[in-house]
Amino acid sequence: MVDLSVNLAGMKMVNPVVPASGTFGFGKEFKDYYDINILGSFSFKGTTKEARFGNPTPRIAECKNGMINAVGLQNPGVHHVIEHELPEMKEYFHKPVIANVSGFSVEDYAYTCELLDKEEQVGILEVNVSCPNVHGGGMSFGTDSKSAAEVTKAVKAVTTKPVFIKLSPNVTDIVSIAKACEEAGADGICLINTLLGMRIDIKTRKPVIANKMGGFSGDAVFPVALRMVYQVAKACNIPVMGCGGVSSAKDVIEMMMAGATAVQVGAANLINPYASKEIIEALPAECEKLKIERISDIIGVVE
Amino acid sequence: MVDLSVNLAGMKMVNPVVPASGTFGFGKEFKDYYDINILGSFSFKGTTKEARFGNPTPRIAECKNGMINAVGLQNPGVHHVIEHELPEMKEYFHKPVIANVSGFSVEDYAYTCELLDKEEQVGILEVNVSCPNVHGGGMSFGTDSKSAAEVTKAVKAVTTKPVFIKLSPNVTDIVSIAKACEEAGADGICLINTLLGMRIDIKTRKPVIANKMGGFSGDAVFPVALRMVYQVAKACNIPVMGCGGVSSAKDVIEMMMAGATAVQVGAANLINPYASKEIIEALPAECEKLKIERISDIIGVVE
Amino acid sequence: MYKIIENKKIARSVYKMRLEGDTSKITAAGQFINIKLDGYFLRRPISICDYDETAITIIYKVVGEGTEYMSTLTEGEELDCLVGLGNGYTLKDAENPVLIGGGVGVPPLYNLAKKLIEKGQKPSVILGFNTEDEVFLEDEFRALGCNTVVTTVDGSHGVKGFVTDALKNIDYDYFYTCGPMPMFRAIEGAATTDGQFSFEERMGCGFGACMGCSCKTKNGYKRICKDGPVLERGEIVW
Amino acid sequence: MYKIIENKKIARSVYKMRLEGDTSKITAAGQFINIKLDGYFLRRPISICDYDETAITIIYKVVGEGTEYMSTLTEGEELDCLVGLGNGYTLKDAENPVLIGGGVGVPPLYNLAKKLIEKGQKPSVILGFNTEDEVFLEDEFRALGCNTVVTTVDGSHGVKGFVTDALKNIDYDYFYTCGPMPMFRAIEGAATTDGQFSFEERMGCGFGACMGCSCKTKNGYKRICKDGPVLERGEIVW
Ligand SMILES: Cc1cc2nc3c(=O)[nH]c(=O)nc-3n(C[C@H](O)[C@H](O)[C@H](O)COP(=O)(O)OP(=O)(O)OC[C@H]3O[C@@H](n4cnc5c(N)ncnc54)[C@H](O)[C@@H]3O)c2cc1C
Ligand SMILES: Cc1cc2nc3c(=O)[nH]c(=O)nc-3n(C[C@H](O)[C@H](O)[C@H](O)COP(=O)(O)OP(=O)(O)OC[C@H]3O[C@@H](n4cnc5c(N)ncnc54)[C@H](O)[C@@H]3O)c2cc1C
Ligand SMILES: Cc1cc2nc3c(=O)[nH]c(=O)nc-3n(C[C@H](O)[C@H](O)[C@H](O)COP(=O)(O)O)c2cc1C
Ligand SMILES: Cc1cc2nc3c(=O)[nH]c(=O)nc-3n(C[C@H](O)[C@H](O)[C@H](O)COP(=O)(O)O)c2cc1C
Ligand code: FES
Ligand code: FES
Repeated sequence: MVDLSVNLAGMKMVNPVVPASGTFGFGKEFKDYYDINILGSFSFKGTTKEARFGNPTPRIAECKNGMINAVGLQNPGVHHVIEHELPEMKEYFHKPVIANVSGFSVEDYAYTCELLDKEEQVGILEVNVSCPNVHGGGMSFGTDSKSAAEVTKAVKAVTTKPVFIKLSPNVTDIVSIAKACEEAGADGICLINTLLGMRIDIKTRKPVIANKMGGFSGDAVFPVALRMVYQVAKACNIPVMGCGGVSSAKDVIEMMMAGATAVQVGAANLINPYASKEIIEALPAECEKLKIERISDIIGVVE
Repeated sequence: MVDLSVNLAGMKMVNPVVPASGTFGFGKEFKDYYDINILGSFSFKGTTKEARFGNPTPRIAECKNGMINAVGLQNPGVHHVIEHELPEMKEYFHKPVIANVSGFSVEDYAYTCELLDKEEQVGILEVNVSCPNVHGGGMSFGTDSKSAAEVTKAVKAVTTKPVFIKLSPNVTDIVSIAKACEEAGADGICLINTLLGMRIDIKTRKPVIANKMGGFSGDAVFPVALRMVYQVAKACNIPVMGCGGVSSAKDVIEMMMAGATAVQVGAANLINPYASKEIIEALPAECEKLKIERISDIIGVVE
Repeated sequence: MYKIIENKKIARSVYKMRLEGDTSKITAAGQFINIKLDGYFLRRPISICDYDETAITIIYKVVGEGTEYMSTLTEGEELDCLVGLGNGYTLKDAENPVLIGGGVGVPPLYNLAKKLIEKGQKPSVILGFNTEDEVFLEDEFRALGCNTVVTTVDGSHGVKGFVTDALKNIDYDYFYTCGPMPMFRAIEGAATTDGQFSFEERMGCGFGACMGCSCKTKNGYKRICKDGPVLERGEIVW
Repeated sequence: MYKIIENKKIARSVYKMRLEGDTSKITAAGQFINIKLDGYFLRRPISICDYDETAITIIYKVVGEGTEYMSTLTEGEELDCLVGLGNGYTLKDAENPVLIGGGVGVPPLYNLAKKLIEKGQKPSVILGFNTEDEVFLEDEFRALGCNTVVTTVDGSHGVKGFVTDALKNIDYDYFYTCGPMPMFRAIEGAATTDGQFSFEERMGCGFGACMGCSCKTKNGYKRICKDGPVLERGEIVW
């Protein structure tokens, strides 16, 4: 029997598989396909202080082995999440969940995190400083060490739960930003969010996405994600949640060998609602083939 | 009859298709597959002051819809290129060629460009400030506006031919770097070079690439390349050569609509030696379907 | 997996495909399936035209690479489909509903017509196309016993003009429609009763998870894929 | 395009595939083909085991995803292959050359043996495997009339030990080899004559364009795919 359990900054998980924020809603749509309690945990849809409709449609474009989204953080707002989504989620998900939080100012982040920190269902706060789809906000916090650190400090000041900072890959030097977050007190780093990408409809001569550009993710981005996970895991002493292009048990293993303690599955859930389930089910056999007895043994084994 | 010709900073080309540096050698290997004079032009293998063996092998890794290379600028050095490669090339390629140049110091770049500038076969100098595969050199010039501008100035001071600066996509703000090059006198921008990526062999628990990380390119990177071409073409007044993930006539058209005056084809040539030929042959029909009479009309048509 | 048991051209660029497999998740006319195609990342949403215990019929138009690829598939090949997605049409109590379809908006109305007839209603049908060689399903609707009017923009078949030109001459107490946005706007301008519209939007997932397909309605935000594709006339923000 | 006319298992994890198509580009034994597989970006290089005017035989071992996929292909399917790549072995004038193959290094030696025999030479053959169920081509080499010795590490078939254990007992005036690096090192230590080694390296293109497969030799840098895969003993930098 392969031991798939991992300990993510104190949160014990039966396996390292975590559906990524924005690709799993609040879990509701997936529970009709399978019992989502088999998951290590999941990260719920990016939540902000106020409700948001997000960007105009079309918000989705297809790419080779990937997709672009410009949802723009559509969410019902933190109060609605606490009053409705979390109580409802209790009925079908019986584990600590990861709360993904976004904001447009340092105060926003602190406000939303402080409220979610009080919810017993929340195991980890995942602070998204990297959403490329919101103007004048989000993105900039994650592309600059100073603001990333500032957000980290502000959130740490009002919370007791482990805080993971979710970083943007659209940067020159991911390591210095991750380190700045670590120094500011972050308990972990999650990466990557989406790459900024674009597609044009050559028939209409217009961008496919109403917002022109959007976040590119899916299988295609895996090598970039893996590289950043590797760089950050080597440079920092806090755990890393790997994310980006993961769609198989092998990808999970590769990401963990690069240094990830847990691995998020994003776009793969959208094109195959069973993706996370199938990955979890395939993990024991893949581990056996590779003579891995405890999956936690392989975290960061690559020199 | 669709008119495929474009004028790239004064260099007239019968079509916008240009095999990318490092994926076409000096053209020799491809002339056995087809008459390479059908090309708009091609960019030859990155040339440095001294000969280089490059990095240890393995230098190649496979990715979903793409590949990683860490060749590390293997080339025979500029003197050998001038004395042997160019005279030999004259026999089988009868058009101005694009000379791709790399260096490890500002002086290196100037030295190599000054020599190549004297070669009548060279139509454009493409200055690669973005190779991710060489330690302590290349990369850093392209990830910082100041050094990119410095290289541009140094090269412009010793050359009379159009100078294109080839930029790295591994940056936070591609626009400011491109603008710095424009202000420093660049005649055009070429982008993108490879994304920094990594793969791990989960059986041996080692990076697939001896150098650990390498340059990720191929179909997968197209949306990132397209986005950067769009951003830079909108922000600058000099022509852009688009590159990254192009493998079909439709991709060429999409890249041109985003703002590219010419379009480079890289990794696609490696997996299909006829790729550039097939693209050129497919262009007229694709243009007709889209009611494009002159391909130059679509450059940057997307708002 | 769903096995292709038929895939044939039925009009210009339009194909009919029959897929054998589990249909138990289908609960209403106007729902759609979401098809995974080899080499394409996102699934392709296509309305259910008709279904029985063992197979689903869809009708699709070749408009891009994915549907082009679909048209090359042959009998016996298998497709990974998510089935029974979306709300579908809500059957209203009306005597003489009219079903108005434009182009590849026509297919979902076929199973709807059957269901309305089962309920004892007498649906009329208006099918709008650009030109003669695009027309499909006309005979099938007539075979159901529906009063069926075809309009073509160039007058090459049936009534010359738009569906709204035909609508003027029909007695109806409710409408159901599916088709392109310009047709919807014309219907919104012309229709004299309540009705339901079935919308299209670019989709990430098709089952409500990604918020890729949201739209604003008078009843708040709705996901076209899950809370739609069918919206009631009264809730739509035009 | 090359049509698969045979694809069958011939030893543990080892398959023989025959591909029908143009073989006119093949100029020497020891050349390879480079195969494009659906869903994989880079081509897979596989040695030509044998060929005639109309078909190529390859023998491959399932070691990863690409070869796993290849093993599932069936007769009639087509593969996009670049054919006749690499230098191949140079036929030397020798009376009694020995061909030494290890594992899936064995295949290219088969056509080489044929060519040497055509030239009137009497090649001996040593085939090294780990264990009995991995052995292949033994009968075929014997059928050519070659003195053929099989070694297995565990002694389950033929001589127990390594190819170099068998080499001691053979009279030879030249050698040709293909196999894994540890075997090469052993041969380099044991062989008493000149010879040729066929190397493997991860490849980007397989036809000399990318410099992905370079190695240093005493005669300068060489590309395994174009200037190799066969190198002369004397030029190799170990
Ligand atoms: C609920 C619903 C039901 C539909 N029913 C039918 C039907 O019964 N028959 C039919 O012919 N078509 C139908 N469509 C439209 C059909 O989904 C598109 O024509 C198809 O996805 C185009 O795919 P493509 O690869 O050929 O085009 P491409 O343009 O190459 O596709 C690129 C991407 O855009 C998406 N896309 C393109 N056009 C549309 C569109 N109109 N709506 C949504 N996404 C689009 C594709 O799914 C894909 O993700 C329906 C759409 C929706 C949303
Ligand atoms: C000139 C040459 C001739 C060869 N001849 C044969 C032969 O006759 N029979 C045979 O069974 N094998 C042969 N090989 C090895 C064969 O190419 C690999 O086993 C095969 O590419 C593995 O592919 P995969 O997808 O199963 O493995 P994966 O590990 O999934 O492949 C990942 C990538 O690594 C490359 N790769 C993996 N192993 C090797 C290797 N050993 N050499 C080069 N590239 C590799 C693959 O081509 C692919 O690009 C030869 C290799 C070379 C270079
Ligand atoms: C439709 C969609 C919506 C997303 N929304 C969020 C979000 O709200 N918050 C967030 O931190 N990341 C969001 N992401 C990013 C993912 O969580 C993940 O970081 C990214 O998609 C890379 O993983 P993947 O390649 O597996 O998709 C979203 C991604 C997609 C595709
Ligand atoms: C094997 C290989 C070698 C390369 N060598 C060079 C080089 O010498 N100089 C350079 O400017 N770019 C080099 N590149 C980058 C390409 O020119 C191109 O910018 C990049 O691969 C993106 O295009 P693609 O996705 O079409 O491959 C190399 C790329 C590959 C795959
Ligand atoms: S397409 Fe994902 S929510 Fe509708
Ligand atoms: S693999 Fe490209 S040069 Fe050898």
